[in-house]
Amino acid sequence: MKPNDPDIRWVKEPPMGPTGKTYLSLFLGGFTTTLKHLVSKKKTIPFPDRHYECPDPLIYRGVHRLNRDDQGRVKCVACFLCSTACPAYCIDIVAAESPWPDREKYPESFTIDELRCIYCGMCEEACPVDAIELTSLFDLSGKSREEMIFDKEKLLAVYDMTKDAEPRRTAGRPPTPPRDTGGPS
Amino acid sequence: MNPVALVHDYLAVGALLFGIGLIGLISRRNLIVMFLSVEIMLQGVSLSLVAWSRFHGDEGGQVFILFIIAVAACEAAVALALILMLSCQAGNLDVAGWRRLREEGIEPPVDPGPETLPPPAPDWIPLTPVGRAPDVPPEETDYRPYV
Amino acid sequence: MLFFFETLIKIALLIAGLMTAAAYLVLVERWMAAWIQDRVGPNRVGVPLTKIRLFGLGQPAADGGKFFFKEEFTPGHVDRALYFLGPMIMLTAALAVFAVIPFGSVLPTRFGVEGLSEPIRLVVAPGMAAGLVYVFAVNGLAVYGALLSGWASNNKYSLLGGLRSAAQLVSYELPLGLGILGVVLVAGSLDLETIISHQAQSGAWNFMLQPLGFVIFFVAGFAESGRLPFDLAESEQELVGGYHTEYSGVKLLMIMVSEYLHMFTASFLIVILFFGGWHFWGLTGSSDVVTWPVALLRVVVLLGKVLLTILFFMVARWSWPRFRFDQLMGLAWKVMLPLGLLNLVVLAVWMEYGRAVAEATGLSYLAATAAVGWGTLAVAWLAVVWFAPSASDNRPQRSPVVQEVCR
Amino acid sequence: MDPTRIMLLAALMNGAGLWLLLPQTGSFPFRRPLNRTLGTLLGSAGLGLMASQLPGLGEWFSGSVFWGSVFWILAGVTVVAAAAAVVSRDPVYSALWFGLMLLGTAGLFLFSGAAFLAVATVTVYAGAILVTFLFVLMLAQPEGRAGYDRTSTEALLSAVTGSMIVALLSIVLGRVLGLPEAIAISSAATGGTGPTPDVARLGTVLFSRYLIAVEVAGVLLLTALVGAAAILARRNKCPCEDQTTANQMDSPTEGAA
Amino acid sequence: MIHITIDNRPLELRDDERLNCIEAARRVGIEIPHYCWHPGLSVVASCRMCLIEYGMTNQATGQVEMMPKLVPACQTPAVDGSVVVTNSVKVARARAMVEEGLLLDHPIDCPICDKAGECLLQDYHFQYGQDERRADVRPFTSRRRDIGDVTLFVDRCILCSRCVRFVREVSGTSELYVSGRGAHEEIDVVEGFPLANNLSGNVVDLCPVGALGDKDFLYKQRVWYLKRHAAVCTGCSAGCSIWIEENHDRIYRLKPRENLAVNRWWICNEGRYGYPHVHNPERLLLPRRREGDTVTTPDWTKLPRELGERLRGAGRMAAVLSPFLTVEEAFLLCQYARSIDPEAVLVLGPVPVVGEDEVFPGGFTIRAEKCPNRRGVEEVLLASSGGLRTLESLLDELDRLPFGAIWVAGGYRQPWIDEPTAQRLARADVLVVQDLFPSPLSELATYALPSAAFAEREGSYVNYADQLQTAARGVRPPAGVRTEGSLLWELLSRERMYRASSVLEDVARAIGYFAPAAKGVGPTGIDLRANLLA
Repeated sequence: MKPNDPDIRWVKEPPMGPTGKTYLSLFLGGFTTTLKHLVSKKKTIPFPDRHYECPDPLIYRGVHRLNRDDQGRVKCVACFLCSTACPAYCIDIVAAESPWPDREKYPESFTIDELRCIYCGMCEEACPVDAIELTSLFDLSGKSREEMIFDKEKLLAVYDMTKDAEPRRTAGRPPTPPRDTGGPS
Repeated sequence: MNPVALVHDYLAVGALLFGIGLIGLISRRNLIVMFLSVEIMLQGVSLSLVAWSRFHGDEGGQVFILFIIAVAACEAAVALALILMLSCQAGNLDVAGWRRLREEGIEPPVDPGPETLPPPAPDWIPLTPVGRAPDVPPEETDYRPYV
Repeated sequence: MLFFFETLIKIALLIAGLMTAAAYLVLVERWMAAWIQDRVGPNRVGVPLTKIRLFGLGQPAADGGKFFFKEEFTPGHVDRALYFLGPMIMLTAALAVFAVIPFGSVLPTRFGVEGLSEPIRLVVAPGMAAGLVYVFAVNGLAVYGALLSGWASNNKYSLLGGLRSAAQLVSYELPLGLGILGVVLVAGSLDLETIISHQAQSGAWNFMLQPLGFVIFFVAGFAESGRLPFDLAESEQELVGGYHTEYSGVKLLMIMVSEYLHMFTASFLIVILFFGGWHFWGLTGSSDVVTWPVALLRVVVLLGKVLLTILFFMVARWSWPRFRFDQLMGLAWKVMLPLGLLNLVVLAVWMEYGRAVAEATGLSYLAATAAVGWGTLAVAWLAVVWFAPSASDNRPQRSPVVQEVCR
Repeated sequence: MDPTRIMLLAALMNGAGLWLLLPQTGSFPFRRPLNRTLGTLLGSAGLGLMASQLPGLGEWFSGSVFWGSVFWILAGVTVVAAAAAVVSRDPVYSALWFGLMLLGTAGLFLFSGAAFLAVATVTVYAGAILVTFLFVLMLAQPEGRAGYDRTSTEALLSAVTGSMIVALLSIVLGRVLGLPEAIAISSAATGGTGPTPDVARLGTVLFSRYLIAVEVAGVLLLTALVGAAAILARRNKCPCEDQTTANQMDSPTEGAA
Repeated sequence: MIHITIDNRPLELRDDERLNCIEAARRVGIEIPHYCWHPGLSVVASCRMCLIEYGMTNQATGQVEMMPKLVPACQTPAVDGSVVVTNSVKVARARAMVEEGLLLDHPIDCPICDKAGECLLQDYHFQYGQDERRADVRPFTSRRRDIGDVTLFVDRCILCSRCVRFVREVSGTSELYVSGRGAHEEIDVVEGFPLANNLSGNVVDLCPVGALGDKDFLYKQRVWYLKRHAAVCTGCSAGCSIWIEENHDRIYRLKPRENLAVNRWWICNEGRYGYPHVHNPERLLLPRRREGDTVTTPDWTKLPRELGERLRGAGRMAAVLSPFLTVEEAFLLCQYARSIDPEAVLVLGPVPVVGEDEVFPGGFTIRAEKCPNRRGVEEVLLASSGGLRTLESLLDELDRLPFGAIWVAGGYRQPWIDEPTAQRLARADVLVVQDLFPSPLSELATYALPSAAFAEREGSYVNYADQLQTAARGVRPPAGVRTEGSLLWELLSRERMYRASSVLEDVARAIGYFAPAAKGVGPTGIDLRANLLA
């Protein structure tokens, strides 16, 4: 961008008047704001005693889960779009031909390194079949690094744990039509 | 303490400071260290003045020291400005770099000069243990560490 | 010998008190910070191994323990001698200042000891004629701590942090001194005890008589103690942590305690020089001969005032944004230095001709002095407003008219 | 032995010690650790010898041990710090030793009753002058040791000159202060107690008897200030500064306007 | 001289050049999208993606007369006076309509389609297609049909018929045909005659969409993860140009690289699926030293010195150069052998020959000689020892008088030596064997050194027709394996890193046959015969 670009609109801040230049109102304004907050109600939640209730779990970005489809199988089609979108390179997928007649491809293994993850939600955005989602579980902890590398079973278990509290984002979408195995139509 | 003894001791300390400062002024080559040496000499003189002031029971000596401090402050200001100028032009604080400022017909000072010195040994900063590179022979780096 | 023991006891009391106060004021500061940010603050640490939380009063012990038991890491690239010397100089200088700062007035009794015929004066080095200059000298030494730890760390961020800090401290010593000079002129002494008793006897605290000097000293005191909005040395949110980037463990503790002690020093000086020290109207009296209750009351009043000042320091931290470094320097050299000189000149003239003028106008001398002082402040403030470079108002705009003007 | 000769010897030893300690080219006259050890030994021996010849040491043993030891500690710190400041290779260390020497001198001032001078010295020298020098040093040579800090010019000659002057002064001092007139003067004066440590009295004298001198000093300070500013104002001509950067910095705002 | 104007840009062609408008436009840097046209196949102009506005300059008047309708660029020859417009609104609309028509019933299953990322339908849709879909049908079936060597996803097909033309024109096997008519057209094979020929893999490359899936690559890896390296196939002496496509040092597929001088656009299945041996776990992965019955693993850092000392102390030396070596490695090995023993015997290793050359109607030939560099090694041997000797002659000589040291460079993909031969060679005091896989010889060797597979080394190969081509390194060798080149480089105590290109310059300076390579080798290689004729 050049400074003399005609498309740039230069905005000038309004000059400060003599009363403003005494800085008294600014000075007192800052002070009163501080004092107001000093005596106002505190918003801290004492964590282990009381838990945070996520007002909208759909927009919270916590631990991942792998959704199941209607028949309880993993919904993921192993398209690698989440691992491609992942800025932290924390998703590792091994794809294989699916054992089910209505699907072509499925993840033989699906691993997320939760320690490496930055919880940006890009995987969720990228997923074409809404198979990976971020839940509102935030108090993730473990005793070892290995424990924090979630494999497919663990991610599906997260889904089983949270599916009642947090429905799938696209619960309303019709299931994919069964695969046409006949000859030329 | 005996006043004469006391003033004697003070004067001796002052004389020592003066001598040390003189040696430093003559022999050191760093402009700032030379300046510090001058200040050491001034402090020696100040000590003598305090001693005499006490010996005579008169504030004159102390007042004189106040003036010395004032002069030192002026000196510091001007000298620092000059040193900054000079070091900015020469790129270092070496006084030997300014030997051309002598009068006509006077021999240049005999000086070993920095150029005759062996180059100083590189003062490598030791790495902290976590930052040390693994000890891999160079030809090994061509190969991946796993199959 | 008695004198010797008396001084030793005073020193021990003072250091113990200061260290405890520093520890607990850290807790108070954390509480204040939390409350201002609508949080609760540390409220967990109480009695160890029990569920008793005591509102978090055990936090200082835990903090201190953490500092002591943390790994004290010395980077391999530092200049070892100076790296160790830096924090020591800082802590020593910060503590040494308190030699001349009174923490009360006098204790009347002789404790049944024959040698203690004179009342005990509550200051480590009583009767130090050059008390205020001593404060300055020792404060000047504190600069070395920052400079040395920055340089010895052998790290460009630390070095620049040290230089930043040193430049700020050196610059603000001038307005600090100019703010004091007015008080010294009025009291006629550099001794802090004398200055307090002078205010107590006249009944008018100095901030009423010379508000300009007070403002200058107050601002410079903030800057000298390196607190927000003058914490350019650290600027923990924006710059790498300043000269103590490379420090950890006890050495870091020393640096931080000495920064806290600087705040105490500044608060004590503000209270003693401008808020009448231990004096409070109708409570503490003003004579040098006191009874036990009055003596204790004086200590309480002085410490209470100091505590209030410290609380103001803490609130100020969250109230105003930080200066830019050029603004900081400009404030010291272009605003406060001339104003300090103006204050000094006005006071000097007033000291010479004030009584005559007061008599001529029929006002009481104190009232006339106060009037002159506040007038000077008003004039100085207006001058600053007049000469200040045009600034722009970057507060959020509410009026649509202004929006239009913007375009 | 004759005290004069002892003084001479002590001064020579001091000079030799300093000469050994001064930064030298290569391994001259010996290898560096040996130089250091020998220099330290010689210098401290010289100092001890000199102290033994001063009348104060005897007084110390006879009189008040506490105050005497305070003086000797202060004097020792001062002299050793001064020597270290002169011989340090690293100029930053040099400046710091100089700072320690200042503290020692201030202590000596305080010891002789000049409290205001002591704090003034610390304030002005240590608080202002030395800090600015450290600024320059730290910014000019962040990596420390330059070649010119590792050599000295005419170290031997300067050491001889310095020690000769010290010897001369000490010997003359001993002679002069031993004269009966000196005793007489001292007893005629305040008896060695000196001026009372009163800042007010010093101020009164300063602004009455020496008013003109104070004014002159003030003018001198102002001149120095202006001079320093004038010298540094031309710094833009310095080749190491890139003048074009300043202009380039301004141009976008002009375009904006 | 033919003068053409394309989008107001002038272009001049030689009189003997016969280009269509797509190729002509490519000369000036304009890409005309196309599905059905392929330079190696006949023109059918069925996809209509390459429609352009076309006109002729009337030679008499100098006026440009445009054709009223759009014409397919692939079928329109660029003759003198042609005027081509590819950037008009009309052309853009035509492309968008074609794109929309193709996408009407193309399944949008890109996430699981292996072609996604290199799919022309995807790319053209983003470049030339419409922003929104106007049809209300959402195709979502992806019928799959096994048609032999490859998998057919029937609904993804856009009927460009490239594959059908390929099996008719290049491989000549004609398994594929288009069944049905109109909207019901599909690619199919006749019942009982699946697609099975040695070039069948090429139809996967030819397919512009994901309709034909490679069974070997299916669902293994997404194509955008793959990194490609220009290399040379070492399956036979044809020396086809290939791309090695790998990710994280694992080869996922090999693809043909266009090289009109060698393989045009094709490679055979043998070469295409000939990479798994690179990742075979049975490979020799560590150097081994055998002394008597004890086997130890020497340290690579100390091995070169030790080898040098042992070989120098052994006496007469012989070296067997396998035709799998690159030119540079063969040259360095000859130099090294000569530096140990100036009278060293240098022989060519066995040249594997399997069956007969397989020639396809389209001209593509799979050579029977299953090694990449017989010609190159022969020329190096000729230049270094004056004559060409085979392993048999060495064995004969070995029976008569013993050798102190024998260096055998292997690198064969198949078992290549039998037990008795190995026993005869092992009579030498020091036997150094470099090989890919364990063999009777490496079991007997004093030093068995692992060698690098073709994708792991850089260097140049000379094919049967004296075409010299260079190959870049595709993947790093496994830990414990050193390429022959870098080992020999260190044995010769040369400085810095081993770089094949600089060694090739030395070779070109030293050996006349290779002289044309001195000025550098382009991506299609250099014909060394030109030098011999001159």
